Parts: sequence; structure tokens; C-alpha cells
Amino acid sequence: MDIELACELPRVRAMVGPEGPQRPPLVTPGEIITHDTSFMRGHGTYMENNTQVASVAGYITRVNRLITVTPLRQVYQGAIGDTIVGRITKVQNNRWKVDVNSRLDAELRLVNIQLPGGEQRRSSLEDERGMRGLLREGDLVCVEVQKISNDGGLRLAARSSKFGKLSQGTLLGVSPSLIVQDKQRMHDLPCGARVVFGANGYVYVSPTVPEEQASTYTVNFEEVPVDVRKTIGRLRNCIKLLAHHSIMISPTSVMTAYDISIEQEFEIRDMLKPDVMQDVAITTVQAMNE
Amino acid sequence: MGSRDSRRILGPEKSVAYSLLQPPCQRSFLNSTNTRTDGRSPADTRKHFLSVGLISEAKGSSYVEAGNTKVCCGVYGPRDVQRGSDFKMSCQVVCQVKMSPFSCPVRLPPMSGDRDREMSRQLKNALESVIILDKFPKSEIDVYITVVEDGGGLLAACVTAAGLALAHANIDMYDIVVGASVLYHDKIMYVDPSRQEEEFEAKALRDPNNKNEEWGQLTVGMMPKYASGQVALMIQSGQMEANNLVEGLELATDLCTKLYNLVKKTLLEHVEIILKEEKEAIEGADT
Amino acid sequence: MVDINLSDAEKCYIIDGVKLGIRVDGRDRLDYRHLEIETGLVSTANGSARVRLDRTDVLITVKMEMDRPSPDQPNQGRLRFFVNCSANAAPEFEGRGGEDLATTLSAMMDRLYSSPYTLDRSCLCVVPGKHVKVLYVDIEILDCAGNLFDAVSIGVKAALWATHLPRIYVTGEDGGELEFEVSDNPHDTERINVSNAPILITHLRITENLTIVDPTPEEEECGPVQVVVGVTPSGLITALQQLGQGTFTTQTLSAAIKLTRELGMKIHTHLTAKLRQEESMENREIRGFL
Amino acid sequence: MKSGNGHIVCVPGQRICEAGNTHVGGEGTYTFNNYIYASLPGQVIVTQRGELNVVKVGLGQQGTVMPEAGSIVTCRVLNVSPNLATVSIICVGPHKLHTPVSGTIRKQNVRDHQIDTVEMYNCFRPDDIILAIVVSLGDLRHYELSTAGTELGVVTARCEDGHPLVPASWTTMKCKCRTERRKVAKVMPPGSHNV
Repeated sequence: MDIELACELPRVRAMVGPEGPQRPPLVTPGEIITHDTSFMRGHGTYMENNTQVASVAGYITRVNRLITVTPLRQVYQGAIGDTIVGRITKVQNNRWKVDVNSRLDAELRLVNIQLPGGEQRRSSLEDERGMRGLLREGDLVCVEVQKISNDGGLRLAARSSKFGKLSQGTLLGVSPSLIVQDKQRMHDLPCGARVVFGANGYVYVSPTVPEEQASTYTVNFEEVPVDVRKTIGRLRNCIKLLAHHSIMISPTSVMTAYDISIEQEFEIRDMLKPDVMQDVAITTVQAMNE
Repeated sequence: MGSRDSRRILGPEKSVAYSLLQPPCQRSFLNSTNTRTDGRSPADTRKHFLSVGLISEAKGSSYVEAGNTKVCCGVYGPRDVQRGSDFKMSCQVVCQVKMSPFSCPVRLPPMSGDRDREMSRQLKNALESVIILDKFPKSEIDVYITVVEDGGGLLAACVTAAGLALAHANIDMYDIVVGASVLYHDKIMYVDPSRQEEEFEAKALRDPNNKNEEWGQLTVGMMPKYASGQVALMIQSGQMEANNLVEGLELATDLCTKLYNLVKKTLLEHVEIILKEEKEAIEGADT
Repeated sequence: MVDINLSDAEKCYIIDGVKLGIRVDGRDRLDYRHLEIETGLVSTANGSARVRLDRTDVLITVKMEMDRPSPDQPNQGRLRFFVNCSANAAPEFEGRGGEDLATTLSAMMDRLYSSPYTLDRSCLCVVPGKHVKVLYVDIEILDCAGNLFDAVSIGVKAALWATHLPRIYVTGEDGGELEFEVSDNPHDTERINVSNAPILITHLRITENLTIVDPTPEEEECGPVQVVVGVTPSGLITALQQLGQGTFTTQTLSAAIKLTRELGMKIHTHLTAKLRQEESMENREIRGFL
Repeated sequence: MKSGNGHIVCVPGQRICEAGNTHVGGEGTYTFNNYIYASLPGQVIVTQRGELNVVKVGLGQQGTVMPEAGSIVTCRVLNVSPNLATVSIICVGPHKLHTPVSGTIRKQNVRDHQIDTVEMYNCFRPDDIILAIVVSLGDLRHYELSTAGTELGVVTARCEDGHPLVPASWTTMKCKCRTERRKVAKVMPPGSHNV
């Protein structure tokens, strides 16, 4: 039981900033961006007697004629092709409602999940009980965004074998703007654990699952050995630490934080102490910048 | 002074409740011959009386008397969820303990006070782990308890009454739940305390510098047979050494098993009566 | 308190972890998360304390009033507890949602401080039978991430420790009415002797006979039944209560009670040492909510 | 196991027998690390179903059985609207519910042929007694019921003037003064089909 005094602890310094060395201009809502009307108006801005004004707080991104303001912390909007992690909230006839950390619950239809048993088993699962056999309330799934419906809700699909129900492990929620965009989302890290960086901010850390039974809908409940649990615990604390200091989360940044925490022999449980978090975060950013 | 009851004519503003002027009824915990005021030895329980089927309108009902404590309980079977509470697949237990105004020497306000609400919450917790909830999806079971007289060990009597009423209401339970309470007074455990003993303990004048004086009361609600004894409710007040408390817990569990046999006998009599009635009904129909 | 539903895979992972002695974030069964404490941050109150246990955030203030004593205890002051679950702690708290938790918590604190040894109430009395001091303890729950009872009980002890009550002099008497004079010199104050105030320790039952301390919301979701045990600095067990839906065996309960004794005494000594250290720091900079 | 005069009587929490492959627990019992325990006070009845014998604990009529998916329920029609009928479930199989619960029959669940040409008024009228099957537990207030099937539908009804109606064909019932249209249940004499 360690009790700290708030006044002794270091003040949390958020090391904000995407990869780029120079920091893009930050704007607050209402700030005038440009008077030049030739620019196209993007997200986060609005026109007012032909001047373009920012409507959200964030940093300006210019793509030749288009100006948009992307906010720092943002609810996940969803983009087609994103791999995300979601939790089943409701089972309805031949579709599931999935919470994906965005404004509305997304929808996953029975037709577009890939059943291990192939096509013909589809009809037998029509009624609600069959559906619940596959995925129940609370289950975690790794899915792909197939379509964005006009009300902003997402349509999901679990077509290929690497999508489907997630087995044992632990989930972590971070702000979606911290997740680095890249094609490959599911990484088997060298330290022996699998991490799924959901684009919607849900990061799932689990033991490495042998390839062939990745997409079955049955969960193996045998015990995870102690050393794998240690790596998963350390990875989880590293991700929490990076998110706490608003450092971009990517496989490389997580692995550097992981290695640094091992070098400086921090106990897993001490890694969430503010001073320890501060040191590891600073050394990680320095290591990343070289 | 109890709440202002608008219908009654009250004395002048500065009047003092009569109960304050009465001489404190009990000087010492034990009477002259060093036994408890009602002549019991520390390990004796009070006389218990249990009966079933008190309220005809309810699905199941029971009446429990332990010494002077008189409690009656009505259970209204699984029915639609009343208030628009949120959708829950599992069954919800609504529990309401109501101390009638005449149950204590000083008149209680008619509306339910803090003690009633606190007991209802504790009882709701206990009953939710006794009833097999997934046999009644999406429904609600109401347990209403009225306290006729508080003679000590009230929560324990409420637990026994609720367990008995649920059994009488044919609601599936893992085991019969029974309540017992134990009082700890200068190094001796008194089983099944009466209200005078409880009040003596609560109001005793304690000199502040003797910090580690030990006293306390322990109430346990238990299922003696299910998986070799499961405690569904445990509440302790006062301050006691850790191993004295554990010893008190064992004493309370033995008391529960003793009471369990009495409850079982009552239930079996009730079952015999129903079966006899059924047999006569069938013979009546045949002739 | 906040009910998130977990998938069976996650629950199984957490339960196996507790069996093997490594919880999700690397802690052992008897480890506490990082606890941060700060007193004296609300200037308008006689005493205040803020406790942060990882993400659980609780602010406790003590204010003194003068009132007539209750008839059956003419020369005893009173201690009243009020809990307010603000809606920003958890979505379920808005409207009547948090009310049930608030009443359980305030009933628990009333019982904890009911014994005359915890706080010497006779020194709160100004004129026996006529005027006594009443301490209103307001508990504001800002964020709720599991283990609320421990955080609140530690906060209340710290807040009472940091309370400065203005000294009241009886200056004279005319026509049966007494006159008081409250000293307005800020340093002429009385302190409350809190050396014997108890705190609460929550034990959550995960499997048949294993209980863990300081549960996170996910762990609370796996094992619904907890026992909250009050312990005084000298190791005596005070207000014990079993909460939640589920049962304990007598052995598990006895083990938890014995565990509370050692753990409690350690926490008390640690807490008083930290509070004294904070007291001794001159011109301490109040961190507050920044 | 107390045995009163000739029958075995038990109390909740009492162990009845081992739940091997021959015995399985029925109503009024629960199984806990492969032993069958009684969860109700009452008489132990062992019935044969195939080579399994089902251990049940019952006490005359008042078992508390709640409607689950697939159970046949007897209900009284409360009100009828163009696309659904609200009913109050009175009995679940042979057991009478102590307090009736509510259910709904959607238009598409009334019968299994020509679903879209169903007019609810020609199938049910308020205060009819009907037999239905529970499709699913539905939402907070109502169970989802269906009367698709020949042996489900209206069992007893009264015409506007109050005369009892007698089933005349699949869709009509007759009384002294008039014939009315209903979704009639083909009710076999009791006992011929076990519920």
C-alpha cells in the first residue's frame, strides 16, 4: 500500500504531437484560418462572411486546396476498411449490435460473418437462440468496417479468417486519435503476445493464438501460463502509460516502452506510479526520436 | 422526539418526551444472580415460534416469533416488473421492511425511516443470493416484511421469516436461509440477545481513554446445507478483536443449524397438510 | 458500481490470473493501486481532502455548524455524512441511479463512526445540553473506478485530520441567552483527535476461497460479492458488512477478517506518517485539480 | 429423505439423488456438482422419459413455472390492434400462474400460411381464451407468442350478445344468433396429446 502526497508528485506533462518534428499550428474554435476564399472548406471549419473559421480545437492540416482542422481527442468516426475491436451489446434477429466506442452502436449482420462451417449452416442459426450460441452480449469481436450508413452508424463484417471472436485476454480503451494509422492491425509482438490495435481506440492484448483456430467461434478456456501473463500485464501497463502521456501508440512505440521498462527493471505493478510512468515516457520519446 | 404528526395535538413547544425522564430501566447487563435478565445462560436461545400461511392473499407468507420479536412476511410471486426499471434478463427482488409505529417503546414515524431502508437493502442482498434467479427471467419477486414488535435480533428474525415465506410461496431456492445474531459483552458471547441487552450495549457509557474496550453485535444470515454452509448476509457493529469475531461467527453458524431444523419441521408439516388435502380432494372427486 | 458486462473469455482470464497470483495489471492479491492524497484544498471548508486511487476520485469536505444536542446525548457533538454521486462519475449515476450507492455509502460511514472511540464527541460540546458542534462531512464522488469504500474512508480520516475548528468562547450571559464570540484569528483553532478513526478494506471474492483487495471495475464484474471490513489503528474490527449478490463460506470470511487486521494496521501507520509529513511542509503548494 | 405416509417429502436444499446418466433434475430441483437437490418444499415425483427418469419436486397445483421459449400457454386476449394482439398469460402448460404476465402476438405469428393477408379482427376478439406457444422471452413487458399451428388459436369465445360460441370450421365459430370469424384451435380431447 503506497500512499503518495499529491504535492510531491511530478506534474503530468503531455508530450503531444504527431510524429513530425515541427508542431503544426493549433487553433481554437472561432479562430479565423484564412480570408482567401479559393481554399476548399474541410471538416472542422465553417464559412462566415467569406472567411474560413475553425469550429473545433485541433491542428490545421492543409492538403493542396483543402483545409481541415482535426481535433485532438475525438469520438471514433469510422472509415471503411478500418479494423476495429467491438463488444456485443444486443442480439437481434439475424444481426448483432456492437459497441465500437463511437456515437452509435454499429451493426454486424449474420450474413457477413464467415462461419467456420461454411455456407450451409447459415439458415439453422436464424432464430435468436442460434445467434446467441455464436456471439453473446459482452463478447469481444475483431471486425472490419464495411460501410457507413447515412445516419453515421457503421456496418461491420468479419469476412476473413483473422477476424471473429477474440479469445482470452484483456481490453484497454484509449483515445482513437492516438492510434497510428497503418494497414496491419493485428500484431504478434516479439515478446510473445498478440496485440490488436483497434482503429476505434479499443486495444486488445492476448496470448498469441496458433494460426489455424483463429476464427472459430469457440473460446478455449485453458489456463494461460504465468510468464505469458507477465508479458501481457507489462504490455497493458505500457499502453496505459503511453496513452496517459498522449504519445502515439504503435507497435514500435509499445515495444520500445516495453524494452525500456525491462532494462530499468521496473516491477509490473509499479509501472502505473506517476513518477515511473514519467521516466519511461520520456525515455521512450527520446528513443523514438533517434 | 419522532416526527411531527400533524393530526395529533402535541404538548407545548419546550416539552420533553416522557421516555427521557424515565429512570434507565436496566442498570447492569446481568441481574443479581449473574445470569441474563430473562434467566437464560449465555448459550441459550429464546423460544422460537414459526408458522406459515398467515396471509391468504399472498403467494407465500410466514410469521416468526423469537422471544418478544414478532415479524410477519408476505411474498408476492414472480410477476411483471412494476416500475419502468431498466430491462434485466435476471429476476429482481424487491424487498421492503416496515417497522410498525408501535414496534418500539418510543413511537416511530409511520414513514419508513433510515433503519427500515437499511434493513431492506441488506435483506435484498441476502435474498438475491438465495433465490435461483435464472428460473424467473424478466420478472420481479416482492418480499414485504412488517415488524409487529422489535424484541432484539430483528434482522435475524426478518431473514428467517423471508426464507420461510419464499419456501411457502414455492419459489425455487438453493437452501432455506436462516438468521441468527450474537452479542459480545466483556469477553463473553451472548447468543440471541434481547432488545434490552442490545440497547444496554449501544448506550453504555464508555470512557474514551480505554480505547481498546471490546463490545459488538454480529448478525449472520446463512444457508446451512448448501455447499456445506454458505453465508448470505453478515453484519457486525461495535469493535472486536479479529479472532473473537471469528469465534462469534462460528457460534452464529451453529445457532443457524439449530434453527434450520425447526424451520424444516414447520415446512414439512405444511407439506403434509397440503398432501392430505389433495388426497381427500382426489377421493372426493372419485366417489 | 459501474456495470460493464465482460465476455466469458475476459472473466476466465481475470479469475485464472487471481488463482495464479498475477492480476491483469501485475498486482498480487493483496496489493493496492497507487493512492494519491491531498488535504486542505477547499478554502471555504473547515477541513477537506481529496483521494485519487488510480482513476477513482473522491473529494471530502468537513464543515462545522452549531446546533442543539439530541435529547438523549446532551453533551455529545454529532457527525453527519452526506454522499453525492455526481453524474460525471458514471453514466448510471445521473437521476436516481447513484442514489442507492449514496445511501449505502453514507449508512456505512455512519456505522463506522458510530462507536464513541472513533472520535471524541464530548470535546465537540460547547455548552452541555444547549449548544454543540455538528460536523457535516460531505463526500463528493467525482470518478468511480472500483474500490470506492476504501478511498472514501481514507479520505474522511484525512479530512477530519486536516480540520481546523475556530475556538468558541462563552463571553457572558444576559437574560438566559448565552453570548458567544468566535475567535477570528485563523491560527487560534482546535484540532480533532483522529488517532483512533477506523478505515474500510474491501475484500472481493473471486473464486471459492480467494479474495482480492482493491478490486478494479472489471474484477468487480467477475465476482459480485464483497465484504467491507472496518479496522481501527489498533487492529480491532469495527463495522463489517457483506455486500452484493453471492455467498461466502465461513472459512473465507474468517481469512478475510484476519487479513484485514494486518493490512489495516499497516495502512493506518502509513497514512498518519504521510499526513504528518504533509503537515510539516511549510508553504506547501496546493496541487488541487491541475 | 423423510418419507411420510407412502410418499417422499423434501425441503429446499435437501439432496435427493446423484445426477448420473440415469437421473436428471426436473422442475423444483437444481443440480450442484452432479447431485440433484430439491429447490422447493414438496413431494418427490420420478417420471419416466425414455430411459431417463426425471426427478421433480412438486406440491399439488402451485408449482411456479415461468413461460420459456417453446412452452404452450393459455391466455386471455386483452386488446386487438391491426398488427398485434395483447394478451394476458394465465397458465403455463398445466400450471396456473399466481399473477398473470402479459404477452403479445404479432401479425406475422398468427398463422403459418398467407401471413400478409391476416386481419387481426377476424382472428381474435378481446376476452377470448386462446392457446399459444412462446416464441421468445421478448422485451421488458411482453413475451413473444405465436398461434401458428392447427392446435393453437381461440378455444372459447363469446359473441357480441354474450352467447358462448362453438367452433364450426377453421375460421368461423357459431352461436345461436350469428357466426363470427376467429382463428379456431383444433382442440383434441384432453389427454390425447401431452403438452
